[in-house]
Amino acid sequence: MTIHLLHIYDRNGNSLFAKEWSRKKSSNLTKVEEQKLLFGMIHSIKSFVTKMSPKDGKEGFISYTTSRYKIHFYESPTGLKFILLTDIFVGNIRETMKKLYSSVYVEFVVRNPLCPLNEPIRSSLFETKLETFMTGLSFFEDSN
Amino acid sequence: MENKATLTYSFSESGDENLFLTLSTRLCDTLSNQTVEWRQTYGRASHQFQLKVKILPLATALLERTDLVTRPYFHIFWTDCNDLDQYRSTIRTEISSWVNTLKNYKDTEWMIVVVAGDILSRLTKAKLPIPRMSIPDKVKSDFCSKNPERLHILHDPTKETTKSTESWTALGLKVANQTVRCMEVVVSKYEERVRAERERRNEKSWDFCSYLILQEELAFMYEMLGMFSPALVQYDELDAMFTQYVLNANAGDIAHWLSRFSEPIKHWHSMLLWKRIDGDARRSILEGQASIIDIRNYLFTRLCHLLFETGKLTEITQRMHIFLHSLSTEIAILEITVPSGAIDCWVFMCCLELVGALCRKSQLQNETDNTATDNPCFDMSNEQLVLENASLWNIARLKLYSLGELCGLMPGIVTTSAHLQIVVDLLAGMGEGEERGDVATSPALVLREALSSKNNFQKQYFELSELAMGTFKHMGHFRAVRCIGNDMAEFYLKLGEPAQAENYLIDTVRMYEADGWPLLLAKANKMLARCYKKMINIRKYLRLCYSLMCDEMISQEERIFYCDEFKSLSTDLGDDTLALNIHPLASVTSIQFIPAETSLRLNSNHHIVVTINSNAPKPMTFQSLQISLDHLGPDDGIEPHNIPDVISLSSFFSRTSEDEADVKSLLSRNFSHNSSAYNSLQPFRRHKRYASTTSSREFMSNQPAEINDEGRIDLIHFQHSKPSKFPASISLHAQRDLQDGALAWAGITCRHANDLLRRQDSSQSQVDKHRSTMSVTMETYECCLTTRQVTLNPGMNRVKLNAKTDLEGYFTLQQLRMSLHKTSFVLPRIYPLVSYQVSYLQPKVFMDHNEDLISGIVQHINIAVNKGDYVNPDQESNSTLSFKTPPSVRLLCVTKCSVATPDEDVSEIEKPSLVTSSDETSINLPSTSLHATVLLKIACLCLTTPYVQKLDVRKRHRRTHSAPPATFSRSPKSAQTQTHC
Amino acid sequence: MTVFSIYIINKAGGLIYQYDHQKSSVEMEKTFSYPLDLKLEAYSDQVSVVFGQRDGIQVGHVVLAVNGKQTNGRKLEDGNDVIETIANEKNYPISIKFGRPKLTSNQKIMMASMFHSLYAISVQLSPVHGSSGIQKLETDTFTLHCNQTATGVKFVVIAEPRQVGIDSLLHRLYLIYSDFALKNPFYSLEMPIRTEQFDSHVLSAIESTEKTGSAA
Amino acid sequence: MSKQTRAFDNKKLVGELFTLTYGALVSQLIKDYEKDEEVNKQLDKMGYNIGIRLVEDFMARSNMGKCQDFRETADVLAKMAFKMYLNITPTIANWSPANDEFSLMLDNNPLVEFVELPEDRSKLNYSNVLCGAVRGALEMLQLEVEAWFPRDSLKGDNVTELRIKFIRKLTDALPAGED
Amino acid sequence: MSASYYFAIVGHRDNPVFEMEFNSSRSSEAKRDDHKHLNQFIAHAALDLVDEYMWNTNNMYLRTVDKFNEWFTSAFVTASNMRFIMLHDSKNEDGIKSFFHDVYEVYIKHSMNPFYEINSPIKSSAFEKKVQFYGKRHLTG
Amino acid sequence: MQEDATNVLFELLHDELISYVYSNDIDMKSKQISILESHGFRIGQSLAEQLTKDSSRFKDELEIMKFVCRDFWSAMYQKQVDNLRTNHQGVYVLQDNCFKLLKRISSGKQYLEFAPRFLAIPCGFVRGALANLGINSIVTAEVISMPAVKFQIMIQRV
Repeated sequence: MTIHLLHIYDRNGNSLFAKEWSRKKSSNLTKVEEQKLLFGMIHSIKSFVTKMSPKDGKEGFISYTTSRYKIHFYESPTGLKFILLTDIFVGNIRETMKKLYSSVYVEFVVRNPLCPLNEPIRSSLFETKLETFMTGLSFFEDSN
Repeated sequence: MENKATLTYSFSESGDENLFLTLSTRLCDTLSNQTVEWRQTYGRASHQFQLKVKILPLATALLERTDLVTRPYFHIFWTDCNDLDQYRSTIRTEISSWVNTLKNYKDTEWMIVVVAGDILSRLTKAKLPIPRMSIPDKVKSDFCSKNPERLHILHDPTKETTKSTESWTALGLKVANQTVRCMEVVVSKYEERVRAERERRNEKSWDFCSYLILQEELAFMYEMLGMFSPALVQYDELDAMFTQYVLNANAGDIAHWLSRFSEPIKHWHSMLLWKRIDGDARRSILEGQASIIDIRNYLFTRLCHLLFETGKLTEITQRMHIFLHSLSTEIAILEITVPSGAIDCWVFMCCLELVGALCRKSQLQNETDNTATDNPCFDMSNEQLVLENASLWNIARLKLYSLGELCGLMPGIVTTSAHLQIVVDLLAGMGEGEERGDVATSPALVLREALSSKNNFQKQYFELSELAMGTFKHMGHFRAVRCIGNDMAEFYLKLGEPAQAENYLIDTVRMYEADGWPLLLAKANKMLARCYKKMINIRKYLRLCYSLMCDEMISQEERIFYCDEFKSLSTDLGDDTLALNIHPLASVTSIQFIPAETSLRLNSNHHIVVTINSNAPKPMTFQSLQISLDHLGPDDGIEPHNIPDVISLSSFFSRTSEDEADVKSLLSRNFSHNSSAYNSLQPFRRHKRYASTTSSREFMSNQPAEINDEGRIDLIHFQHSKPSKFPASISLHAQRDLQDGALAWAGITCRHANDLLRRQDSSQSQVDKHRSTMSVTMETYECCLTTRQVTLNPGMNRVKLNAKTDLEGYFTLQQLRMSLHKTSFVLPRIYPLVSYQVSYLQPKVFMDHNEDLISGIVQHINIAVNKGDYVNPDQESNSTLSFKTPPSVRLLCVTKCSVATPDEDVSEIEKPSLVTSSDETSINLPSTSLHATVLLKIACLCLTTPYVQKLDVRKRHRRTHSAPPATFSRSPKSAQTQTHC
Repeated sequence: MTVFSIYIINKAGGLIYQYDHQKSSVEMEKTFSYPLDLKLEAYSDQVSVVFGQRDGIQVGHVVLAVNGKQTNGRKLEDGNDVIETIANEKNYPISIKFGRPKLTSNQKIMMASMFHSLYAISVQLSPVHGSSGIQKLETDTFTLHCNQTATGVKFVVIAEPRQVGIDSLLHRLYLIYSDFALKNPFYSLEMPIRTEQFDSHVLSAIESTEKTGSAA
Repeated sequence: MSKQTRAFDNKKLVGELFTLTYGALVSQLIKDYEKDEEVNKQLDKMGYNIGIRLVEDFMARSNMGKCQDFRETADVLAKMAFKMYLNITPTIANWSPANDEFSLMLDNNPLVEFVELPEDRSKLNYSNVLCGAVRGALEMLQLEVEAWFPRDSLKGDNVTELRIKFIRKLTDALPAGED
Repeated sequence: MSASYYFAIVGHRDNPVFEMEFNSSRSSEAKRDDHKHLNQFIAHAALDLVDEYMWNTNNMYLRTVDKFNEWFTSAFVTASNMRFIMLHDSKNEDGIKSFFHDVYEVYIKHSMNPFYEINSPIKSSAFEKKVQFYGKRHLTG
Repeated sequence: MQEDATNVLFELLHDELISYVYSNDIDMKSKQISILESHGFRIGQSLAEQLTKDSSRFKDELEIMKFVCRDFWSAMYQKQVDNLRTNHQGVYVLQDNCFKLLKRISSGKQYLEFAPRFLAIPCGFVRGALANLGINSIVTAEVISMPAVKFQIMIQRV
């Protein structure tokens, strides 16, 4: 199994952090455009889902799968959006995403006074912690 | 009193007495080399000790004894008989009669010692001895069939054979144990008695004294056996018992026997520590003659003795305090009449007595120290010992002092016959100082001596003081030293030798200042003041009066007193003057410009009102109040406003070298034009607290402060605070070190750590620095604001001064001083910087008109005239404005004239008329208020063909020569005048 | 187990067939006393609950009727503004009917084209080569399955997450589409499908899926 | 004897550490601003900054979702947040009729455990940081509220009351260039 | 005889930080001032001995360290070397000891007040009340 | 397993205090560290008072130092100092290899230039505690690579 890339957005759609592990194809877009596009898509999926939903739900959008990859989505109650692209064999990893939020983001961004919230994350400590977190995941396997 | 237990011996007449004597003595030695154990009842600790005995021939007198110490505890019968027949014939009967006599007395233990061996052989050289039955067996069967250990066979005692030694030790053991057992029995019986007696203690007939004697016996007994702690216990019990009785008495139930003590006391002998037992005291107790003092004395003496024996010196000294304390209180409780001073005498003597004893003991110890001995080594280090002595001396000193007062021995007091009478009585009561041989002279004698005359008293008093002081100093107990010093100072003052007193007093003052005890400080200051007054040291006296009159710690009356002192003496400084810091007398809270304006016009009259809060106890009138100014002329270059940076108070106050630098550099920048500014900052530099809590507001800016709407500037007032030994806040710096471009390390450093750490905080130096803040450096008052005869009432005062405006330039208020005769109170620096500017405004003429003048039509020209600061030298004549126009241009008339005051209100006034002469037209300008602008509208007409006319205008004053004309075109241009300014 | 609805979207993103199988309409009417402790706001011409919830009324529900008068967008039948009416104390006690917003046919068409573009974007954003678009979209309330034919027609089934046999249903729908739409002479391509047969077959396919978990 | 570490009541100590640090903060502000109002404003501002970070930590610890109802909000605040961070559980009281305004009653406010206000600071709301914190935290959950202290035991009131008023629900701003 | 007490806290710089008197019986309001002065005088003089005793033990309670006329001086030294000093004219070890301990607690609390500067005189009326209270309870009560 | 929530609160407050002081007017640039330190000092005093409540008085300097490294440290940072060294001339060096207030900021040199401001208050803590236990000192700190810190205590010899 493979993790392709991770995106973190703040509630207003500013990209806070993006990291690629194994990426075969790149959309013919600039980083920024791509990040915008991705967020935009997620945003409209969210509203799409709420409209389409036949019942009242809490979480809403969880993930989608195409023939070759899968997008996992987690939004913290404070509106932070974590988007993880993996191959299609990764199942429901909601809990993992939560953990990513609580034990990596909160610990090393929120609690680092030098990391302003709502700005791209520059802390290398965060990156290392994230790396260890990801590489530690059962379904992480660097397929480069 | 002998401290050996008594044994007796008897022997068979036939025997050889000398032999028995030697045997007896030998027995003593044997015993004294053996340790026996004393098993106490009631689970009290058991004691090991050597039994020391003396062996006396048996006598009924001895047997009669009932006390514990001298009564015999064991009896021995010696016999060396080896001849059966002889035994049968005489010895048996002798023994039996002996036994019978003993039988008549209870608690007697005895033993028969048959000496055998060498003697036998010696005696039976002649006939062959085939004794069928040996004597011992006979004796045993006759007397000790029941308990055979009552018989002992001593084998050839005079030989040094193993056999003999064995039998000796055996004997020794037997005797020792038997004796001790016997003692145990006796003592426990006795204790029963004591207990029984104690039970009776609530009966009317019961009497403490006799009980004391009774229980004391136990103590003696133990002491005899070298068992000191149990002995001690006896006295403790007695002591406690007595105390309890007194307390009960306080609570209301007075024991019958106690009432005897309420009789007036006639004797106040000291307790005696140089003999083991104070016989007289004991006797008087026995006879029921003892006063409470005697009893206390006696008990304490005994306690001390035993404590000495056990080497518990510390305990003695501790008990001593309580001892002294409790007696006086007990006397109070029992309402016993004692001539005043008696107790003081007693305490005095007791103290010296103890000191003497302690010294003796410690010498004794020192002697024995080097040679290892069984002497109890004292639990008190010499240091402590010395200290204790000191405090005893100190007590003695205090008592002596009060005695001195009582007996009129103080300097400056005439000794009356009444005084003498008191002395006589006191002496009578404290007994002859008996001779003590080698031992130091008795306290009684010392005291007699001291009370005998003023000189002796004084000598004695100083001696004690010096002793105590010296010791305390040596022990580093400076507070104690100062206290004594203070008393001595008082004494010297009484003696009329203030010079002697001064240093003591200064020390005291410093101490209280350093430790920060305001109340005590005030008191000390008062004394020092007295001293200086006596010394007629006006300067110093004034200083003290000054600080005292502002001291809230003392009563209003006193403050007023010092205030008056100050006023009356401030004239007496001769030709030198005294500059004092305005704090604490008053604080200058604010400075106000009236009207609210800091850029003033030349000669305009402005006021500066200073608000002063006075702490003086009553209104004070000063000859003058002045504020020194620093003046920068307009051409003096430096624009004080644009001295850039900002410095922090802490750099003023903390003493760190680096900050010194700050200040200096600051000053060099800032006050370059003012040499004394640096000194003028001194007082602030003392101030720690401010530095301690750095906060934005406390950063000292060198920018002049802004006035508020009322034109007021509130001054920051730094009250002096006690210098702390170590700054609560130290300045630290973030530091980063680059190494080949990259950050090597980051951290926090302290640039002047060493300066901070090196500084030792001797309160002395601290205080000196603190005090020196009293003295201030004076500005030069060449340029200053002044007002005379200012009276400050306690509380808020507003003082009005005239701003100095007769000089152009930039003025900074620097220092404020109020003068009272030869003294002046100075606010060393006015902060924040208060300054104002005086400027001269040139007269100006503006003139404008819409177009180039077109010929043929009447047009208007507007002219604005501002006289600026120009003042017309002679008032009555007023200035004129004159125009120089080409002939073709004609000024017709003034169509409108109005005056605009600086604050923009325009009022129309009566139009002046034009005065036209051949070549120029002039207008008499209306006289207006200062700085007002005159607005004129003038109709004019030019005749020649239409082209632009230039015309000249010139403002000038009568008697002035016309200035070169300034042309005027469409864009109005001011015409400078040449008027004298 | 339920299949909620079917969408068929042509290659241009136009909705050519839609069928709601499960009429899941949550509605509740309640009488309130002043003041109303639910926060209402009007957006996308509906008045909906933005904050506060009580006895079944959830955030996101919309006002369907006030005192029996149906809402029509932000207005009531009688033309009064809904929010104003509710804000006005005089109208209390007031009975309001709340319910989940139902998709109007317009909205459905919008949704369809929206999904169409999402599908496209998901292709573009693929981190690997040759990826299709969204085939399965999971939420906590439903799962969306999509099968795009070679010809670019999208068959979309929206069902409960637990529903099985969707793939066969999708396949079945494709067959039905080709049989009863394409083969229908009167049916013009890319146009909405309106034939009885089609409906009935779709229905049966759905039902069998629900029952057996297979559409065959 | 401190030979080996004594087991301190750590929670208590950290609490005290916090309280003291806060004290230091306030005293600094008081040095910097003459006006109590200014100080209050600063405190509120700082509280806000704390709140917006704290809420993340809170969410990470408690598996809470977004609040959909104000009563729920009140409960979570009192029973979870205050308990978790200040170790107190204020009582919820004084609901407004529209249920959009309530009070937290702090019977023992750790912030003021040791504090005695100087006389000249009557207008100071010592604990104002709490208002800011609550405001900040809720804003991150898209709830705009007002918070203030109608009563404060430091000022002699018998209880400390923190009032919280719902203003409006915020909605995510759409990112630029979104259809 | 009425028991009377004088209590003082002495700061790190030997300066008085707090003082208070306790009297079981009607205290003679006369010569108050002079009397206050004497108390301070004794308390201050005792500091030498307090410092002396301090090093002999590491208990906080030092018992009676000094004696001046009818006054005993007991002392208590906190771990932070704040010195509590008590003058008393009658023995009451236990009372004084527990008084010291209770006041210590109060002092600690007070020293945590951010507006109080350590070693500066304590002016808080709340503090006074508490000390008063413990005085009543353990000494004059 | 999860640390005490109050810690978080303290840390956030601590950060606020810092950023407040640093946001303050320019006049104070050089003083910011000192200001923070003096706050730490005051807090340190109080805590020392509190923590020594039940301990008996300390006999010597070293005992006090140990107290600071063990009890005081663990009260503050839930861990003890990793290493205490002294030159026996009044200089002590406390080494904390994972200092609580830095461990979330960086591991290594990133943000190193900001490290001092997070050490000012802790320095004050120590100095305050010591001061209240009768030791006048100057406390400085040094970071080469976060989160390890060396605190140096220089004691005033009286």
